[in-house]
Amino acid sequence: MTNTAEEKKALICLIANLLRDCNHVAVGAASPIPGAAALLAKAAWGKPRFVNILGSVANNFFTGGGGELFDCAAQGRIDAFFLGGGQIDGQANINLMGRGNYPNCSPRWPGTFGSAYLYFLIPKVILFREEHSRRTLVEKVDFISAPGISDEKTYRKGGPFGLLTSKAFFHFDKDKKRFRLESIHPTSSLEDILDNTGFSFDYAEDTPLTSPPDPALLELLNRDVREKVAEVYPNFADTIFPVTSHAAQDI
Amino acid sequence: MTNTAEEKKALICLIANLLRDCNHVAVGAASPIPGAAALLAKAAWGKPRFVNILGSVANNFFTGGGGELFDCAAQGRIDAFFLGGGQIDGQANINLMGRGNYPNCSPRWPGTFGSAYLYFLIPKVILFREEHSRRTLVEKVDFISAPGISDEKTYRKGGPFGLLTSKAFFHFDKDKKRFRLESIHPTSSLEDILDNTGFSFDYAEDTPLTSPPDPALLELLNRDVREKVAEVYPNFADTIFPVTSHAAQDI
Amino acid sequence: MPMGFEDVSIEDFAMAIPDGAKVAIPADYAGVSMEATRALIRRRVKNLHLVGVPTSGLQAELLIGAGCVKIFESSALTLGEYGPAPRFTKAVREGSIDLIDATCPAIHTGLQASQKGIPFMPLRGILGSDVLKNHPGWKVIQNPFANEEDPIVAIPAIQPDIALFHAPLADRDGNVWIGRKRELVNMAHASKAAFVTVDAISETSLFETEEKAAGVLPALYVGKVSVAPNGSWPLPFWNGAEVDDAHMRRYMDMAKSDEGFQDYLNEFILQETVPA
Amino acid sequence: MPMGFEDVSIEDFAMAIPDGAKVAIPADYAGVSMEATRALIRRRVKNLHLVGVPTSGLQAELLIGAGCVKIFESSALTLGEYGPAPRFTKAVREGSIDLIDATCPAIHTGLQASQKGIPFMPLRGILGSDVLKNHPGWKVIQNPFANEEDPIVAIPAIQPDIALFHAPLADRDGNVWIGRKRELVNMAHASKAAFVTVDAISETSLFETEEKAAGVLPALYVGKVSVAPNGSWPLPFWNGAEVDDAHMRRYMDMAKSDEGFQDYLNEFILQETVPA
Repeated sequence: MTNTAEEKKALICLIANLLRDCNHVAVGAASPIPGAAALLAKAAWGKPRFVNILGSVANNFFTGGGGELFDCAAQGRIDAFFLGGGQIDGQANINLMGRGNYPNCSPRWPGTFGSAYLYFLIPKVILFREEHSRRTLVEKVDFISAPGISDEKTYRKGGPFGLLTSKAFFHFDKDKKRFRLESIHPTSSLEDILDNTGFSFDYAEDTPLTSPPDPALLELLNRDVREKVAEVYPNFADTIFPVTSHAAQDI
Repeated sequence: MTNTAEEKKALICLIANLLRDCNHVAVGAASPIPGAAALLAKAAWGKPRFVNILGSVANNFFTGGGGELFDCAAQGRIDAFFLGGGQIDGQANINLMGRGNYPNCSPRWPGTFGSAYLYFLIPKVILFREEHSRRTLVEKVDFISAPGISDEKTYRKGGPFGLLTSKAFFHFDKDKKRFRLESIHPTSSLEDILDNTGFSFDYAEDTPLTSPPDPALLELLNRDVREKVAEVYPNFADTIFPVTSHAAQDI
Repeated sequence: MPMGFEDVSIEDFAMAIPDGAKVAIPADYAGVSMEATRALIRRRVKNLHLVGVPTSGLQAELLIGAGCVKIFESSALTLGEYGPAPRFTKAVREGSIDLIDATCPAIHTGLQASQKGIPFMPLRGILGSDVLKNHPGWKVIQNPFANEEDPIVAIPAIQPDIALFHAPLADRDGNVWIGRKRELVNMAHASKAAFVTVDAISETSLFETEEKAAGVLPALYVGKVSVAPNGSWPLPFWNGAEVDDAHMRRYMDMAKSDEGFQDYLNEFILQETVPA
Repeated sequence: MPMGFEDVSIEDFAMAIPDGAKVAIPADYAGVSMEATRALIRRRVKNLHLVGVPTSGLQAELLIGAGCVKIFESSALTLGEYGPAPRFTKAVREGSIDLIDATCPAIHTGLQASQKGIPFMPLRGILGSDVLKNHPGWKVIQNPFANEEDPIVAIPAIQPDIALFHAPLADRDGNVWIGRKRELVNMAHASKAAFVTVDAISETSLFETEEKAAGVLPALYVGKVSVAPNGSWPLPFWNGAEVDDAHMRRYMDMAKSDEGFQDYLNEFILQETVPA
């Protein structure tokens, strides 16, 4: 469990680094790792300047109703967002609808949410799916909730930046329309990744390991950002921050 | 001046009667006679149930910004509205833009406001223009801010109900696409109206006089509604309600 | 009550929502009227066309499970961290409800088109999604202002009969305070009438201050109001309760089987059991 | 100032509005920044494209009179009961400004299209109006959802560079309170940035209560804030001052002639005379 907590913190630090060039990052209320990363980046570098936790009351600054997120994305005012998927394929298509033949999917997942739209309009969409298996990372999704790529004539300002899993980080190459393995997390290996990825992707034999989190950043997360994370994602905070006498004092 | 005040009150009572079948009437902040009429009708009959004075803070219940009036009209939620015009012609076209050749009108009037839209969507649009002359009531307007009639294929849920001036009330006959003289105010005559109207219209030689206001309604206006009118249209209220010791006591 | 606006019992409120009605319901974060949902199930409403704005959760799950729904139109049905919605999952697998699967902004856009009284509104994105391929209403048109090929999706207006939600307050004129949950305003404007359960009645006008007025849905749009304190239970409410976690877990456990779901209905809805 | 948001002087504020900018300005009832208007005239801004949302009044009149405006796009320019706007009337007669005459809902709609990031939005009405005949941007299209002939006007998006207005409050994070003047929110969302003069700075966050939050324009949309107490003078303000009737009458009197208008500029604007 401690190990898992450390892994999650490493993911948070990795994502935080991806958000340094952003002004405004929106994250879902059910996305604690990206949310914690955005809060950490803001605390570390003042960038992103705006972090909006959707579905939250206290940490959501939208005042225009549920549609404001989508308008805001279309205005070019959201720089990064996170999408997941029950299935993700090698062309970065994502499926949030379900397995099997639509409409009688089995299992049926919740549905497409805003993905069919946001994927087109937010420049840096980070696909995030902890489970890295041939079940989730497939050759071709059963249902395209949102396509990873579009033809020339399609108005598209955004799209997939990369794919982060519990095993690795892939960069999406928009020209080649393929993922390229960027780095391998210390708990995994190239062989493990090849075994557990259902789509083909580019890689170098000497793909580097994912850099361990910068100690200063980790310290900032553990010290200053933990409370903010706990405010937004209390259950998640319990799992990654062991309760110490120091923390108890804070409460 | 007293006479004019009585005439204005008669117009208010006449309009109030036209609004009895309405649920929601919107009026401009600069339209005191229609506004007073709507307030009077609401006080007398509880209909219209909703009176919205645009541009006012205290007497405007819209909370969706300046666009709500137009959305509300398109939803079919506004039953009556008032439009004026620097020129009005026999097909109920109205001109709020200016005389002469657009764009270099001389004089230029303020502009079309929402007329080009509301005239199509509000069932009972009452044209109200106190000045009854060949200058204002013309054969053909120089500029059609909003057309009185439309062809079959045009989506149109509303349009002109009638035209009220300081001399008469005309009903607009949508089938004949012409005005018909409905009643003549006591201060005018058929000859006066024919002399001062620039467009041709249908009329009977024995067109009745406009009924004098119902004494009870007038009493209600003078007694109960005067304060409401004064709240919304203070300057106007001063001109039609002479300051009496009774009124002074109220203040 | 200057306008003669009276709040009604929850049973009368539910009776006024006819079988076959097209009912817009908000996402869990915006204030779900679970009290009205239970009353609808008790009155055995049939053939509802639910529009989840832009998603739904336990409300649609219960109505679907209880056989009240013919069409479910939304971008998702999610119970969040509690996992897959068992009755919805079963209904989809068996094809016992008609699905109109959309994407969140298209639901908002369809309602906005209705709100503006226009037949459709264009929307970016969506092209190449299987949601577009399967949607019965959307069309791809050419952007009339582009010189080059520029396909764009046209979303037809969605006009619900009723916008149904829970809010903190109504006043005696029938005005409702919705704070900054402006999707409720859009829903109400787009619908023929808003049906609102409220935690409480304000004896003073909600227009008394401009601060309060900024978050008001005017009475003009409001059809019925029923007082239902904590009416979003067991769901959370943005201006009040937390989610009833124990109850949600109990639901997930009971709703695994048809019998268990029937027991849930009997125990918590048909018996009119009220929250502790 | 947790976000490092600083209010600026009115002169710096005006300097940040470049020549040729497309500037959205509200109608008199929604909060006009007359203080910024005077600063713009002092800095001798040129070639503005004003968008009156949906109309304008003294603000456009002064800017037009002072030679700051190339294009005036709106549904009306009105000084209300004070009568015809003298400088506007003259400019129209002489053809010294370009007019884009619209109708109120079309201005709102064009801004909403920009707000939604779509190229256009359809709108009912307008067909047969000479406004349509003369508008350079609007097109009539066939409603793609109708089987019969159903022409409808397509209004292209209006994207201003700047939304300029006056509001009661900003906080230290750069959030602005606009109450229920939601056209200001639409203007700001539709524009690249909102430039706002405020009566005062709130030392507490405007998000502190949900009541206040309901009327907030978030800092994300706000470019610059300048503190200008009573900044709508001599116009009225929905959250404060009445119109300065004597001053308006004086303006009408002075602006009858070119010389009188120049005197007005000298006395009340170029000399930086402040309201009493």
